Amino acid sequence: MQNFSTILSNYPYIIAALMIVAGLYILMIEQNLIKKIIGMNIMQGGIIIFFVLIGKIRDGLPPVYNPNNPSELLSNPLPHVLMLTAIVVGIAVTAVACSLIYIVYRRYGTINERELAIINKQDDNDYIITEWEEEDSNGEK
Amino acid sequence: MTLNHLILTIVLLPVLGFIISLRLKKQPNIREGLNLGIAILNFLLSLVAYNKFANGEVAYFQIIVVNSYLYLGFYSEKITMIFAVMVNFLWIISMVYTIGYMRGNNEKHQGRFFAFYCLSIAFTLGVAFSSNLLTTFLFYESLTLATFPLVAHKINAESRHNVKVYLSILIGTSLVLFLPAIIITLIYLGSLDYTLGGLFIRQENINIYMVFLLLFMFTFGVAKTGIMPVHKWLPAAMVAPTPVSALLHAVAVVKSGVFVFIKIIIYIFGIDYLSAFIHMMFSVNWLLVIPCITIILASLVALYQDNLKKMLAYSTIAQLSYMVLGVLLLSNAGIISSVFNILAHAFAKITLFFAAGSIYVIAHKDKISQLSGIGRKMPITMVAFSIAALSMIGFPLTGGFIGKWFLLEGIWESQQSWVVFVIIISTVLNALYFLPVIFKAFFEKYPTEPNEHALKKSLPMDIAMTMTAICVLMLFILSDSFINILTK
Amino acid sequence: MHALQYSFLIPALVVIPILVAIVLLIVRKSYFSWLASFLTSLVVLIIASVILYKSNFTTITYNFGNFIPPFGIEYKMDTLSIFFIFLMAIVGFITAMWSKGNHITELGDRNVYLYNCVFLLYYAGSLGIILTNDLFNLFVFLEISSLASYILVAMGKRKGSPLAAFDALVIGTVAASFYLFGVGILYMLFGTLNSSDLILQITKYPMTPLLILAITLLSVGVIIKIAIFPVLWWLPQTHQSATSAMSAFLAGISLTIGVYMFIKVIIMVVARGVHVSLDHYFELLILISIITMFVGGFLALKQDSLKLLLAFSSISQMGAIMVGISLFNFYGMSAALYLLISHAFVKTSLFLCVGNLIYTFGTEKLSELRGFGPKKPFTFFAIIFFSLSLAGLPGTSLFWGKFYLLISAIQYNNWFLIVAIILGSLLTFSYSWKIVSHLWISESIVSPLIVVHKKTPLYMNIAISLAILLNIYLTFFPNVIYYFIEQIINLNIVSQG
Amino acid sequence: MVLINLILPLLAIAIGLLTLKNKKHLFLLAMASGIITVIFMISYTITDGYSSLVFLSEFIYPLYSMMLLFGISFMLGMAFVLSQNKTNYRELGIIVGYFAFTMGILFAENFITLIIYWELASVSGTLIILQSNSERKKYVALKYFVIHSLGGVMLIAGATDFVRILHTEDFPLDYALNINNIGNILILGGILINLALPPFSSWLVDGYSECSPNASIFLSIFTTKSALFVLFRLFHGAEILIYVGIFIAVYGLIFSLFESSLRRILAMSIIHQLGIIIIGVAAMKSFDGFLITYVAVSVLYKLILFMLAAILINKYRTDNIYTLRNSINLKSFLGVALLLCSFQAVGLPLTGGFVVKTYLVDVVGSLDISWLYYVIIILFAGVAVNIGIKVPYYLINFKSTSHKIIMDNNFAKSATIITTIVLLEAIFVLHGIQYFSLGYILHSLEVLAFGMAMFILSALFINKREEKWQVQFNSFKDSSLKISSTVLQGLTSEKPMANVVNYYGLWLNKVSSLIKITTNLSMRYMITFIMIFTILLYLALRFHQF
Repeated sequence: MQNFSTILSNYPYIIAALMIVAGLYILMIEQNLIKKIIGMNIMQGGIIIFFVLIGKIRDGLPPVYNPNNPSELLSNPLPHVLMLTAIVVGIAVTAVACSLIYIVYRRYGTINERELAIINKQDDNDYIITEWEEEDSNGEK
Repeated sequence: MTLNHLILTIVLLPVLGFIISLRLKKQPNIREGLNLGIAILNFLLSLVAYNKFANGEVAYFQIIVVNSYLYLGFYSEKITMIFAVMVNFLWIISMVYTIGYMRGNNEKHQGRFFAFYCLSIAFTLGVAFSSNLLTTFLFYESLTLATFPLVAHKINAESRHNVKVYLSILIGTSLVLFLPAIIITLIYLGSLDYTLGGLFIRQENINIYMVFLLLFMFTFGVAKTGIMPVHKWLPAAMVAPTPVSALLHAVAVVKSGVFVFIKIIIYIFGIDYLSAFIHMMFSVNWLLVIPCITIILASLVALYQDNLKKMLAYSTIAQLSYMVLGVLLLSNAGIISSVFNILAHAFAKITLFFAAGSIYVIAHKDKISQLSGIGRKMPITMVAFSIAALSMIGFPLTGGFIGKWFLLEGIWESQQSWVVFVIIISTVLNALYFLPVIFKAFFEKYPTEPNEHALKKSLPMDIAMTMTAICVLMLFILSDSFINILTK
Repeated sequence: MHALQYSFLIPALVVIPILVAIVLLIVRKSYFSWLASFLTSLVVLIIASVILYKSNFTTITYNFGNFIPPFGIEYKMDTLSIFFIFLMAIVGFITAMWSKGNHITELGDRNVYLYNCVFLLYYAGSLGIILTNDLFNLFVFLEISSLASYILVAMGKRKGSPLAAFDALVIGTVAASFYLFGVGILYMLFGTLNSSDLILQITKYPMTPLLILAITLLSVGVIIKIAIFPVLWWLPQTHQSATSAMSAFLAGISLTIGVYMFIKVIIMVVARGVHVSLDHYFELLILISIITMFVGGFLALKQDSLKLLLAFSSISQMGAIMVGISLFNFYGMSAALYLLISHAFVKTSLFLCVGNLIYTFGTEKLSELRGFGPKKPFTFFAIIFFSLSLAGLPGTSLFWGKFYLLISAIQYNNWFLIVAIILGSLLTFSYSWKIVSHLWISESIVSPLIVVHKKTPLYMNIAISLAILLNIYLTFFPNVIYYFIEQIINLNIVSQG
Repeated sequence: MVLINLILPLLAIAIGLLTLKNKKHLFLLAMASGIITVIFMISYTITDGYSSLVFLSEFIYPLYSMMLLFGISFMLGMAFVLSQNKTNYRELGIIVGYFAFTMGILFAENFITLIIYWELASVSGTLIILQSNSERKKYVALKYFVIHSLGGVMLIAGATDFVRILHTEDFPLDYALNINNIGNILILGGILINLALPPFSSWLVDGYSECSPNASIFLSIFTTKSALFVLFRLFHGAEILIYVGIFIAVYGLIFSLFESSLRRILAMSIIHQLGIIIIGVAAMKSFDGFLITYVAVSVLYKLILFMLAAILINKYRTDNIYTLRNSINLKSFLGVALLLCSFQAVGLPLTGGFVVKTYLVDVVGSLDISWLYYVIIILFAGVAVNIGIKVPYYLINFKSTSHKIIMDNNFAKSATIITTIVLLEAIFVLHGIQYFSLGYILHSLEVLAFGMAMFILSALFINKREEKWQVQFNSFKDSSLKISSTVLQGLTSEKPMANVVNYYGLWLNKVSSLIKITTNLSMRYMITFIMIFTILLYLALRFHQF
């Protein structure tokens, strides 16, 4: 019974781990590229929750410095700050991924991974695209 | 009729056969009948000589004497007696087979063939009974010359080339290596007689290189044992008609080579002297490497031969090296195994060649690839063939098994355990090149051509084959009697 | 005080390229963007040589905003990082110089400024990784450089390049999140992110399953970047679809950064910190890297397109380097570092020659490029020279690396390993000989080669000749580099025999 | 030197082969001669002359139970085969001879008898395989005979060394040899070849899947189990057998996951179980016989499975699991039999398998090697996967409509299967009681869990790609065989050096083309590889505490 109580006491870590595993599972199973990105975000969310959990010190006050009684117990602000940059990185990655998917859709016409593999296999995937110019001017093929 | 006279008559009777068959060129039936009679008589005489020798009588006499150590002489010795009995017994069977073969194949010059056939038997017996190196050398050389016309029987371009190869190797090695070796032994050791403990023990100041030189010259001089570099003559001799390759190149000629080699090792060098000599130098007995290489390479090459007789020739080379290996092990179990192997291999190989001959005569096939389904058409031939093949592999119920058993015991006795793996590999290789032939013969469909005429049966051939196959089986069951004689 | 004067140079290495990148975004001229990127790579080279000359093998640190290490981010420049900075500066300089001609053929002239801007971001990110001593900061720079590399790969001419970029992106982010998760656990256990401070904390801590989980996550995140056997499938596509200039830079830098991270995080922090022997862990790594050597080699043999062949060959070389590192003795580490530097130079120059071929003949397929010797003598000679040194002929730089690797394997006296290394180098010889035999010996069967651009621009040839000189220097004077490596190993990595 | 007991089985084979006019009488004659020889062997000890055939006369418990096992399974197999409507009497004649020879192996007291019966058994085995009508039978029979002759020769080599040292060929029933000189190692090698040591195990897999269904029932019992008994007698307690056993078991486990034909899976799982029993032999200090009950259990439920395979093959003319998909519906007699048999394999409580498995785990536990416990768990899970889960999962059609169990019309066939199951239960009743405790039940559930995990992993990855992978693997195997034979031919030809160079190129090309398929993996596999890689690293770090 002993380890059951420890599980009860730190359930948030379990949730964070579950989110990471869920993200990975979606990445593995999903064929649609957009759903892959969603999976990736869930995974990063899991890690961010894990980091935030580290900062919390039991019955510690929110980390605002109160000059008149400096000896208060404050929970640690550093993980929150780190997670700010991690969230920014997450957004940048999602942005780049979405633009990549858009280009893939325009070139192949589908974003289902299995169909993409079939198309890639059919035509010689070293097919060098030549129409650089008109792709940029009016934004679509 | 003392043992001396018996031995003399045994050696000379085939010469009588030679004269008769030359004279009676025209009447084939009488000639073959007489020859068969001589063969049977000779066998009976050798049996009598055998049990005379068994209960203690010893024979030693000289025919032509030059001086005290240069003479032609015969003597009786246990390996010789066994060898003589075997040769005579097989002579009868091959005589029966040759009659059937000649009739079936209606060959030309049958008179000449039979004459030289008996002459080579005479010379083989001469080699068997010779009491010193000089007589052995003389009979050994004349044996090669006697078999020359048999190999060149069918005069066509291919046989001419092969005969050239056959003669050049056999005569070349014996003149270049065997004769000088005899001369050196004469000068160095003073005598050529086969003495029990070997000649080297009495000499003290023999330098090592001389012993090595002699060893080298004898092993490669006696080319008839089919050691690797000088083995090319045996496949070349396959161009001869099958009875020749059956009796001579499977039994008489080749075995006499091995026989001579055994006598040289035992009675010239001496087992204990040689083993002491080898172990003084290095722990591994390097002499064994030559036969081991021959065994492995010959079986490998035999694996890829499509011509049936060529494959049998290469397997003979491999089996001969078993006997040479047995002797070079320098342990008494090894000697017993090599002598017993002579018997077992003789009977098995002669059956194989008989079968090959009958397939050639009756079904006109000599390629292994053409052999599919022949087992059903010629059951007796193929059953004999498979029994002999199993004996070559060393399958328990056949003579080969006992030979292999003693060979392994000899190996363990001489503490050269690395040779065991060579034997294991060669057995697997034997199985790999004999079994496909058997499986192809029995378990594949016979290609039925449109104008298929029933294959005619030839009684004498079948009798010969069944007798030798039964001997192969009997060798396993009665092996105790042979072993007891040898161990005495 | 003496050290302080130039300690501000360290962050300059990262800040200058980022600033120039922002300027390029505003000024959208293509020629100006190439000039700017070339000059920044020159400046970085100068700064690196100044630091190398001034520091002569002492470590220099720079604290951002004067926060003392456990709290503030600290940049540290010890002998190991100066070695990698110098390697990257040279490679960057050569590729930047060469990339001018490449823009015309492989990049629509509208994207040139975008290419150069992102190239500089990638360059800054990679330099940042090597400089920082703070694990989380390492994660941030890792993200910057890999994001930039995905964009550059997506800009390649192949139809499949965005898809390849997407695959690389997903795998890259998975690796980065594993790494971040590991750093999180370490922070939870020890409260510090600074690597030198972390070593002291780890020694006081027993080997609990949580610490094991952290180490595993860190090493997986890092090894995915090195593209070892089970996780190598994202790399070949990226090398094939990027423009030749970018794939040259990628080949030279991206895997080298992976190796640097491995050494920094695993060897210098964990292996020295943790007092329990990690030999089972390293034995597993040796086994996997041997498998990489063979899988990379065999796949390289089968490829027709030169870029894919070189990509797989760098994977198999990475296998060899990882064997050296995880052997964990003096010779092993020096062999790995030596192999690393010579492989980076040879691979980058080979990709530059491939870029030349694409520039003149428009194709990189071996079957179409048979026997092009007489048409382009200079590039032909360069390719033969580089593929021979890739093959590791005795005397060339790669040979010395393999030589030390063999010595360390003998010292480790594991016979299976020695045989594997010899077979591996035999395999390397086979696929580099494939390049030589295709381009030189066999006469051209396919339709005669159509020449797209007659004359290759001058600076392309200058860049390649510079690379040839570099390699010759490396082959004939290995002891200079060897001395450098000795300093590194004695100072940082306590070689456990 | 009386050779009666040799001549009679030979007579049986000869008659079986020639099959003169009336087949039924001839078969009965062969049957009678076979059984007479067996009785003759048991009751008669001939000790005279040099190469005499000597048989153990005194009854010892393991020998008795082994003979009992052989006798019963022979009777069951014969009853099943005779209950089929058309039987090939020539084949049955040879099988009788085969049974007689394997009994000879059991009873041999000295090496010469052992070797003679050993080779005769291999000859009769080849002849049985040659009776089948598959087109590869000639190649398989050749491989069978060659590998067995290799084993035989190694045995002879070892035996001669044994005889030379001890000056007697007899080896008393429980004479344990120790692996210090080459001779004993050769004997061990010869026996292991007959026990399907992996490099030489293809004879078992090909042999049992190419021979006719009826013959595969008998072959599966006798060859390996008789060799196993000899291993008991000579090498019980040898420490090296643990590693050999693990190697064989793991080989069997892995390759049986990839097989798609029913009989090949069964053959591979026979190899797998041989490995486990060999580990048991290594753990068995004294020559007690309980390990033979494990052999009995595995023989009996294999018997049912091979009978099942025979029924299916006769009915559907195909051996492939995927084409035979849910060919037996759950409610039918066969379905129930198969399920019961798979429970035995998994070793659920209340079955014979459970008893024997726990006994074996105890015996192996007594060796107090810490990591061996985990290895045994995984190996037993392997057994559970192959027979317990994979075969019923594919063959049984669980959504069968009929609500009551339909008895098979051919009474003899179902009677044999019922008797085997009753026998299996009998073993549980006789020995099971003392093992029926909570700990052991939990342990068997743990094995089942491992088995399920292993099956899902293999099903996830293997069954879809498996056709292509197997085709690729076979083509690679065949081509490498062809290449090796051309290499040998080239080397023994005139210009060997020129051949060596282009063989290297050929081989390199072949290997890299095999790997070529995996240049661009889809994302799913990349992520799964990463997961596996992390688990491996974690284990590597965790492992050092062992």
